[in-house]
Amino acid sequence: MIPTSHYLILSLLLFTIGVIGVVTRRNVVIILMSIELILNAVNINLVAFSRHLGSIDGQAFAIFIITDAAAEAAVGLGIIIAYFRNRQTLLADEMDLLRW
Amino acid sequence: MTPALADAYSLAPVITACGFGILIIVGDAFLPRGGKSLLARIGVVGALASLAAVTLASRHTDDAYSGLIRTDAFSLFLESLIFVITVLVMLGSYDYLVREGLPLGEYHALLLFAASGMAVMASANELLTAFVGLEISSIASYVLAGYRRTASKSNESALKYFLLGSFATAFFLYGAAMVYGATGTTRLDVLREMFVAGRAPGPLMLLGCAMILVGLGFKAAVAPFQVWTPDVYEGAPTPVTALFASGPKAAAFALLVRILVTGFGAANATWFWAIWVSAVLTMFIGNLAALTQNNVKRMLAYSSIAHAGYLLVALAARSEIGIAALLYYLVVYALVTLGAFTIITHLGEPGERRLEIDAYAGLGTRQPFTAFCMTIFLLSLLGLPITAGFLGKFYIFDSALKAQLPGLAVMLAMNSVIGAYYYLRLVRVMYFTEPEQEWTPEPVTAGVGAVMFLTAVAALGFGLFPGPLMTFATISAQSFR
Amino acid sequence: MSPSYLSDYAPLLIHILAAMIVAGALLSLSVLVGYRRPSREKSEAYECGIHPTGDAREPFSVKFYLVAILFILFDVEAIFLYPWAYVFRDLNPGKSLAGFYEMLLYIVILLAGYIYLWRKGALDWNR
Amino acid sequence: MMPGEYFLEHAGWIPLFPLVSAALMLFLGRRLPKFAVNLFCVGSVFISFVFSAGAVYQLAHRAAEDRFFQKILFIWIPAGVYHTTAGPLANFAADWGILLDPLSSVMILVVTGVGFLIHVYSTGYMAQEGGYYRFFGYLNLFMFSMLTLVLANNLLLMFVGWEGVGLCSYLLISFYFHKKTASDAGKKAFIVNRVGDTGFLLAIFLSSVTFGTIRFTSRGFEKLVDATQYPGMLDALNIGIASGVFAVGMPVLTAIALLMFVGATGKSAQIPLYVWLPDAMEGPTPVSALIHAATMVTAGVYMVVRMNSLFQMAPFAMHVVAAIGALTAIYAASMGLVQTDIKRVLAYSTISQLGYMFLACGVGAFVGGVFHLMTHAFFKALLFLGSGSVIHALSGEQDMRKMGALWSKIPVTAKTFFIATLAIAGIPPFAGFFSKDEILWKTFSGGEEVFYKVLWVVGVITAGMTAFYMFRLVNMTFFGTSRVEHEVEHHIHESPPSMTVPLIILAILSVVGGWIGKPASLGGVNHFERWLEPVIFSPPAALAGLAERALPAAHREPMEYILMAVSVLIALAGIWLARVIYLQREGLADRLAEKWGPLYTLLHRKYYMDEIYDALFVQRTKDLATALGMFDRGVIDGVGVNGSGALTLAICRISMWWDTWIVDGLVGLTGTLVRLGSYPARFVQTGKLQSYALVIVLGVLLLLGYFLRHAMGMV
Repeated sequence: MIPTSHYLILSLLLFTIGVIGVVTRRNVVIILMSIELILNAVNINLVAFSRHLGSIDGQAFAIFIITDAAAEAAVGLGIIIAYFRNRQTLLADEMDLLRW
Repeated sequence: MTPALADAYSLAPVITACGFGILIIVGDAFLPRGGKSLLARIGVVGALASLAAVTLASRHTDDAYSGLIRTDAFSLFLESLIFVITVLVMLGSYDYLVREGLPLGEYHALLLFAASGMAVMASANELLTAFVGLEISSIASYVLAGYRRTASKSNESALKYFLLGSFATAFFLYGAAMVYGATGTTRLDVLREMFVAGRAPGPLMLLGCAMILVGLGFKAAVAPFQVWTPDVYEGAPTPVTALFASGPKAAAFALLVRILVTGFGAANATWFWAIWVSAVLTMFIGNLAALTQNNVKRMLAYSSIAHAGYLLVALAARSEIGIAALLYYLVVYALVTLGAFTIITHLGEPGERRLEIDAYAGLGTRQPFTAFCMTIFLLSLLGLPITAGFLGKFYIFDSALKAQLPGLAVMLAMNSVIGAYYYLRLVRVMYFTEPEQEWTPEPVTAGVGAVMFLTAVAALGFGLFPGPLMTFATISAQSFR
Repeated sequence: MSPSYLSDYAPLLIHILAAMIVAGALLSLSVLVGYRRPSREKSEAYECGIHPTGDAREPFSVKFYLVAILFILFDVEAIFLYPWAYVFRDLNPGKSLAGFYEMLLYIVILLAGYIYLWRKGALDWNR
Repeated sequence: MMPGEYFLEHAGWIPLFPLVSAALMLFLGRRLPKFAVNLFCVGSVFISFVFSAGAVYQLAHRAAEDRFFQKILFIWIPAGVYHTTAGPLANFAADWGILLDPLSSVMILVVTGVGFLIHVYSTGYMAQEGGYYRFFGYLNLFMFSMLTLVLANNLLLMFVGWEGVGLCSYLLISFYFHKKTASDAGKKAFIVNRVGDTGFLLAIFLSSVTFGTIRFTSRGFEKLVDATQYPGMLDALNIGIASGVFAVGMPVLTAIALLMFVGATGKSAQIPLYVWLPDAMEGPTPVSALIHAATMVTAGVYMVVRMNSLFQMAPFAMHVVAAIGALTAIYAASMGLVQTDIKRVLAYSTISQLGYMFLACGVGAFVGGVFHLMTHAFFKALLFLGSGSVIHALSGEQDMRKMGALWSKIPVTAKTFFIATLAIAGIPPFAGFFSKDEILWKTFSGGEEVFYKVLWVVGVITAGMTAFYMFRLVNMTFFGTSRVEHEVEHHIHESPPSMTVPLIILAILSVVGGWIGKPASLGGVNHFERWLEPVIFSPPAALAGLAERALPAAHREPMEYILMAVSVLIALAGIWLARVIYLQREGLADRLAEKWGPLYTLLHRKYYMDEIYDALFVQRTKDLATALGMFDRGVIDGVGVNGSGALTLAICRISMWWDTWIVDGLVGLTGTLVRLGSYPARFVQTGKLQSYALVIVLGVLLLLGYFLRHAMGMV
């Protein structure tokens, strides 16, 4: 049986990759994907804890997160498309109409 | 009363709001193009009905849904505030939507959904429920921020809000998962029981608490997670900004209080300094940045950051009077800010052209009522006596002093001095400067006028007769005993 | 590895065998009976309407995204049906159907969203 | 309640008349004819005066120890029971209530009486100005606030009045708002005052936690009311002294007293917050007379006297008050010596006289302070109104170098002005003599230490300087040769009766006003001292070290006469010097100015204080704000954009990921870190999504680090 700590380390790695992705990638779609990666890290955590503690709550939590991720992706892509139509770019660093 | 019905009672405001939201969505699908204004009316009725449903919820003040939801004076207080805000935002935005040619149906449905999410946040007694509420309100907010689909600024605002918002939510979730792993529960009252017996919270639990603070701090726009605020507030359609500055902030603070006091009460020595530092940073950043701002909308966005700092001071007091002061200030601040943003909406003109401070020159003679209301709002934000803002600051100040936090109290006072500069600047421009170009503001319509009048009355009324509101706030604060 | 352990999988094995037989029979039947007029399009691998070769990063219509997202949304919402089915009996103690009606309400809410999409023309490919 | 106390019963109405009238003016004023404005505004103040006089008369008919009347109109802020770290605190509340006692009696009579005269005067003075109704609306609003301030029965309500008068002062100073100097002066006054207000506010909060109440006293309620239900700070102090909780010189008491004094320095223009008052002269002259001479600026003195119990418990604070008072007195007087703007001379004179009042309070002569407050209100209001009349006659000229020989041309103004000048110079038997002499005597006899003798010397020198600059003003304005510009000369005219009658009444008061405080040594009975006696706190006998100040009468008489003679002689010397320099020896003034060039310039430029304040505070705050913007545009855009350009050229083969990291990440990171250290505000708002994400991540790391450290400490 795989020890819980392995899952947690995997989750932490995914989480870190996600955070680095958000901070460094220029394309907003990829930033969005990085955020989804973090959410999946959370899911792994929850399911691992759920198994470790022998309680089902964590899995229920994970299901809600999956749904939420889908909803976020839907809304996010909608917003990104609207943005692209006006600005013809998807690069995060060209987004600076609003500042100071 | 069957258990299921009792549960439904305690969520009555949320159910009502969602029901009306769905009704609007379906109605929008079938109504002809010319008949959409009916939807706006349904929206207002829905928000009022949800407000009325708060009284239904008050009949069942207890845990509901096996402890996921908790209805108590605190949640009722915030639900009332949230739906009052919703009604006012709806009243203030009809003319704007017509002027900008934006669809009415989705807007009102989204407002109701957002409000129901905030209401869930106000009564959540468990981290998953809190998360669901947070996301319902957030996702609706993302869409609302980008509601002017053809305006680049609005797109950018929505995109920034969306990406950073879901980023912050992810931290919240990671924290919740850690807390779950550390304790095996996500229920706040169970957490509290668990640590009553003198068990010290372990590192995993504390790290979870820190991560949760990130998510909530983002929503509440406190330093260092306030970075998104000015951009998003500036770019979003002004009535939506009015909502952002009042509703979600109230809900976020509600959740912050509930989670920190109930769930992590045992760790208060730990989070206290985080809140302390954040309060100081938030106040100073907000006020200093507002000093040189020429865009009124953005200036008030910075100002809203500063006010979040004041609210944190009340939270740092960690006492019942602190929470009561926080609630009182929340009401006053939310209504006053709402009023101010409504005036900005009203004066914005098509395409939101009129946002610079110079555009307000001569308002005092051209539309005295509007200028008068704006002055009241600004003076209340500044905290001049007789206005409600003064008493709000007074209560917070008082709670900070009584909690032996003279440092925070002094910094609060310093910040209200800094605030005087930019609030009065706008007052001065309105009354004492002549505009470079002649202009006539659009006449005040019934909806906008009603919002201005009601919020101005609140700003003065709560200042002169704070008794009832303060009593309600004090009772609400006792929910955490 | 007791025999009983393997015997648990016996129905599965039978199922697989039956499926293979039916599929094989149908395929060979079509080879034996059907007409054949091969063309270039027909002989290529079937990829849901996308050219199977060439640059993968070729832009395609944003409508695909829309439909894909709608699909994901409704698909993911169905996830709640699984845990619901798992605890169905506990949700309906005695003769009451409370759990059933709750899920019904959930489906109705999804339906409202579907109606909205449909009336707004989100499903209309030619728009 | 005794029968026939109608006016006392309705003392709560006194502030309301001006309020109603103010509301009428501000909402409907534009449509009202001028005579209606006069009727309402002047009438309402007159009714207030009648009610005040009636109430004080009825109060005076009570026995000396019963001269308190307190009434709670409604509970304003009920706070109920508070649980704090300090333990539960029962029934803390701030009410909207009035307290009429001998001290507030004096104040309301001065405020409504002098206020009424100035209102009458304004109908003449402002007759030709635009915004007539607005002016009177603000003026009435001011009267309301000032009366609320002096009648308040608790600190918070007093603070409401305190802020209210500040607001009205701001509005009235910038009344000529199209003039930039005027609106700047208004802003300056408001902001400087806010600094003081912060101190006052802190004092209020500190009092509330220390005493558990912010009501002044529990005395004066109707017999039916259970006074123990409404504890006052005085009661708390007495109980605390009896039980040994409070002792003389306790740090918390000193802190409260000092913070209150900070508030007082703002409102009453003392060092270091005096800078707004001279600029406040940009307002119309009646405003200067009412607000910046007779009433509002004395609010600080009133507050200190009102809190005299607290100050007496904090000897160190008393010393500070006395020292600041004396310093301000001589400092402001020295600047008054060389000013050429007639109103500015009077402004510095006001600051100087306010310093006298604080000096009195600081040496424990609270009665003397209030006495001087009253007489000063008479003669200084008269001086301002007189100067207004002069300015009016000269079609707006304020420069004394363009005046002269006006004595016979505007006789009423000149004569009344001369009387006021004698009064302020301290020549017997004018009002100023008695009050000033009392202060000087009390200062000298305040204690055996050198401190008090030094204060006395400063006071006497100031008296001489006062006499000098006032007679310099009179000589330059009314005597000598005319330097009036030619086209103005033809239009010189005496003011209308609406202006001269108030001058005459004030002149009479400036003469006889001091007689009610005639000291025993001059064969009088000091009615004023007797009247105010009940409000002056006498510490319980247990507190040694405070009571010994009162020397037996027999010893002090010879000394008192000598000191009296000295101060009169000094005043006469000042007058003589002014006469020599400005009347008899033509050109001597200029020669002196030349000879003492640097000193003259220093005084003339007001010790460069405005410049120093500007450089120290105003510019720095502005710099901070602009620097944030500059830094963003300059350094971040400069280094960020150009630097990244250069880097990209140099290492163009490195992947896009790296590039982004350098441009937005690393530069952003270092930039962010630098700015984090330097500028706390707009710096992060680069508009770049990922710098925001970076800030959030940094915040997360900080938070995690902190929590982890804590967690490790706990485990």
